[in-house]
Amino acid sequence: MTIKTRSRVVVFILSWLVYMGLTSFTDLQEVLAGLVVALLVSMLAGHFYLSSPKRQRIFRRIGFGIIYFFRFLLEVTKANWQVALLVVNPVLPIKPGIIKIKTKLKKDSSITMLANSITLTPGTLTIDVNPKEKELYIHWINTTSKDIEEDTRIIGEKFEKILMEVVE
Amino acid sequence: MKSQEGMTIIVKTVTRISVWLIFVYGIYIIFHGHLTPGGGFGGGVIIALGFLNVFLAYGKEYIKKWLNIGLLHDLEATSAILFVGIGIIGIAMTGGFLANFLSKGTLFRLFSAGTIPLLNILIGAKVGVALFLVVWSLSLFHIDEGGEQ
Amino acid sequence: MILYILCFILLLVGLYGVLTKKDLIKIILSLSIMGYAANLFLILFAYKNDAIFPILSESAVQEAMVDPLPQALVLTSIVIELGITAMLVALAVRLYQKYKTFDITKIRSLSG
Amino acid sequence: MILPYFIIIPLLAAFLITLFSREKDYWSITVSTIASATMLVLSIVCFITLKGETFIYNLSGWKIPFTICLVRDSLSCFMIVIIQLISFTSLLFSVNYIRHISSSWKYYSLFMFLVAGMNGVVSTGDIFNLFVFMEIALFAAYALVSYGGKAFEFEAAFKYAVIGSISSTLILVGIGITYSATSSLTLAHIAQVLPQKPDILVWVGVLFLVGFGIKAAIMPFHAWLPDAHSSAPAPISSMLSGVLIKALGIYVLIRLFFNVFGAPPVFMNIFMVLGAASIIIASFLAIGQWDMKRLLAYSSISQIGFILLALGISTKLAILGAVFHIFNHAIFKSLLFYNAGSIEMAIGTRDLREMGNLKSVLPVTYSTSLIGTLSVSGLPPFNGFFSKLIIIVACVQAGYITYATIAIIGSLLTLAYFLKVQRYAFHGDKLFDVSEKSIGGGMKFAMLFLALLCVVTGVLLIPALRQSMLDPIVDTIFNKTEYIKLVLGSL
Repeated sequence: MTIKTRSRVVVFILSWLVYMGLTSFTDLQEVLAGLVVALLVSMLAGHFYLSSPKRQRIFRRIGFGIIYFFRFLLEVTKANWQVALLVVNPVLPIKPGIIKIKTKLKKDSSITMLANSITLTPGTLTIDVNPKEKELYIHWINTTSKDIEEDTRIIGEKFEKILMEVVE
Repeated sequence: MKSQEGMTIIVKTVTRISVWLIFVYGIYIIFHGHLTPGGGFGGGVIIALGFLNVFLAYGKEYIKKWLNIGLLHDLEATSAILFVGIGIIGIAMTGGFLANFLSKGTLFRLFSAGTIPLLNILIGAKVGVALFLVVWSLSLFHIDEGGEQ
Repeated sequence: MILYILCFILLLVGLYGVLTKKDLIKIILSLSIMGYAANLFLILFAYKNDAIFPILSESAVQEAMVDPLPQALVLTSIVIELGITAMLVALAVRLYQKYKTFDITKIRSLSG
Repeated sequence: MILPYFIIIPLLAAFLITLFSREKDYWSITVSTIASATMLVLSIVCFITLKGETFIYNLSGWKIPFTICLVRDSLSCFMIVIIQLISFTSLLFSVNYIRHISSSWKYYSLFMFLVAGMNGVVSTGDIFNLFVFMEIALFAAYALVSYGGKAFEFEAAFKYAVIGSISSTLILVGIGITYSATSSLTLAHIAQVLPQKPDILVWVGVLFLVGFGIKAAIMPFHAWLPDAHSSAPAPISSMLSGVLIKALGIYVLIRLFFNVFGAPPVFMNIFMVLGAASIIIASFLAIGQWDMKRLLAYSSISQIGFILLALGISTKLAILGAVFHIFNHAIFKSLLFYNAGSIEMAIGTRDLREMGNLKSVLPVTYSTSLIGTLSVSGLPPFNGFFSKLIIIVACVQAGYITYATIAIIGSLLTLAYFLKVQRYAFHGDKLFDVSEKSIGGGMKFAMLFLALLCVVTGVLLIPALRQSMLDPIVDTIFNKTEYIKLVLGSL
């Protein structure tokens, strides 16, 4: 089974579930229509859902995914607090600037997740990605250092370690 | 910075993972046009936006590999002809253009309301393809070409 | 009443834009604003206080509904405006190809 | 039963053309010609079998307040005959003409949309459906005006599209106000309710007058017409000038202001003033033109002025003149645009100063154009004479001596600027090395056919023919309240 076929099967199941969720699981007509819809969608747009070969130890990865979710919530709360302090501070001690960090992640999806997590965290915003050099350009509201290694440690590493376990 | 066609890897990955959802939702809106708000046009627009999402994220060359543009043109015309065809069958069966000649079914079920769901599907195909083709044709213009004066 | 007046002002804003702007794209945008004002008019005519949306559903009680016909008309007119806007944009692109400008004061091979 | 086919056939033809056409244009020419010929035959059958009655056709088999109805009465059948006649000849003319621009199927598809839109406008009995069909026709018209692909064509099409969209928006607002006042979109229902509400009638009337006045290119709203009609390819110019401004402008004005609003006197006075202004100003503007098609375009505005003036007088005789002039103008203006197109194709210019002595090299074009010229300027044996005579006589009968004078002056000015065309284009001492072989048989046939019609359609005024052909139309317009009874009575 090639990646494309596997990807189509996954999309088929997912779209059927979503269609059923939008309508109802009990109606036979809807079930049949859902199968048609899922077939259509998986033939049309299912070919690029997955991009890498089969992975091992699926339960371990789901577990790490849950851990990642809570870690992410924690980081968002912390960053929210820091930005709130900056906002209410009458002096407004901010130092906005664009920095570059390096990442060790290899896959498209993990880099995307890292970039989006950084964007969702208040105070930082991913601007661009250079996938060849594994670099992320980030706008930071309070640039404390200009060193790439230091920035990578502060912003990237807290997500990167767990993401490594989840996706790679 | 423009090393490759399309947008950055972030947009590409998100599009890759989420575009099927857009299509499912668009088709759901079309299929339930006679039961809930929406219908052929709304669902067709959503489907066209799904196509455009891939188009913007991945660029022109990818679309050429992915879709058969000539086939889409044919699909657009075919759905319009089928629409008129259903209308003419209406004349033949009951005497009015677009008259409802199928059984109406039970209310609030999927297969009900006679020809209306069929027409909705045809309109959805037509709108979804046509809107995408409009933007596609506009993107084929080269802005620096064909100067006069 | 105030809503109708505001809607009319929106129509006038669009008309002002069409008549005074010098940029093809701005003219197209102004036309869209005019179209939206007209659509808003239609929706306002159908509005009724304390009325529900005009869709039959399994659990709904029979109440006063707003008039669904103008909403259908607005959908149709939105479709038409979409087509016209696409047409205008295509024409604007072709005009840019020919004249290398969007400024209508420089696009003048016809008089009248 | 016959009426919906005038919308279905061109739509089906248009989609079949888009579906099956490839590089060559044979398929599209075949399909569109067959469709157009079928509709021409059907329309004549439809007009002859009508005998002054009114038929209602309900779409989708529902009853009137819930559905869109098509109304088949003498006026709409008459307009349908004109549209089919001109579109058929125009299609024959385009087969050769369009090939020297491009041999693409898109032209024929758009042409069919144009015909479908106009047929829809004249046959519908629902005001919003009228708006939709009008937009279909206009959309095709915008695209066809820019079909040649030159810079000025895009400019003209853009101008046309912008002004057309403004007027469409005004019409849409008018439709909204109408609906809020009458709670109906069927013209007959509106006709029952609206004349009892004079304050709303004024608002709606002004909006519709401006909106459809722009489509009809009446004098203060004419700015788009000379550009659009002169830039379009010649067969499209003849469609626009010959039929589109009548189907979308004059026909709708007649239907709304006579049958629906019941001919309120204040609007009739406005009609007369605008008509007289159009006649005079457009004639003077036309004299100054050197571009042949532009001159013809200004002439169209002036002739529309005649029709509007006659409508404003609104006696029975004047309406007869207006109806007959609609028919005549469609024929001779299309003919003159074909002549301009064939000259442009032969020697490659539209500037009168660069032409000369074409009568020896283009005999068919010359002779037909002479007939068209004499007809449009109102010289006796041709059809234009009779309609203008009726209009002027009606003016005098109704006591409007000033308007009669204006009409006579306008007629003389028409003669003046068409003699200018004849003088510069066909006489003179320039020599051109062209022959009429470059003009195809279809083009020649179209010109000769319309010239023949110019000569013979004067017979429509013979009382026996007039009673069966023109009088039912006049009655439909003149008996304003009959429309409601006929439409609602024949449910």
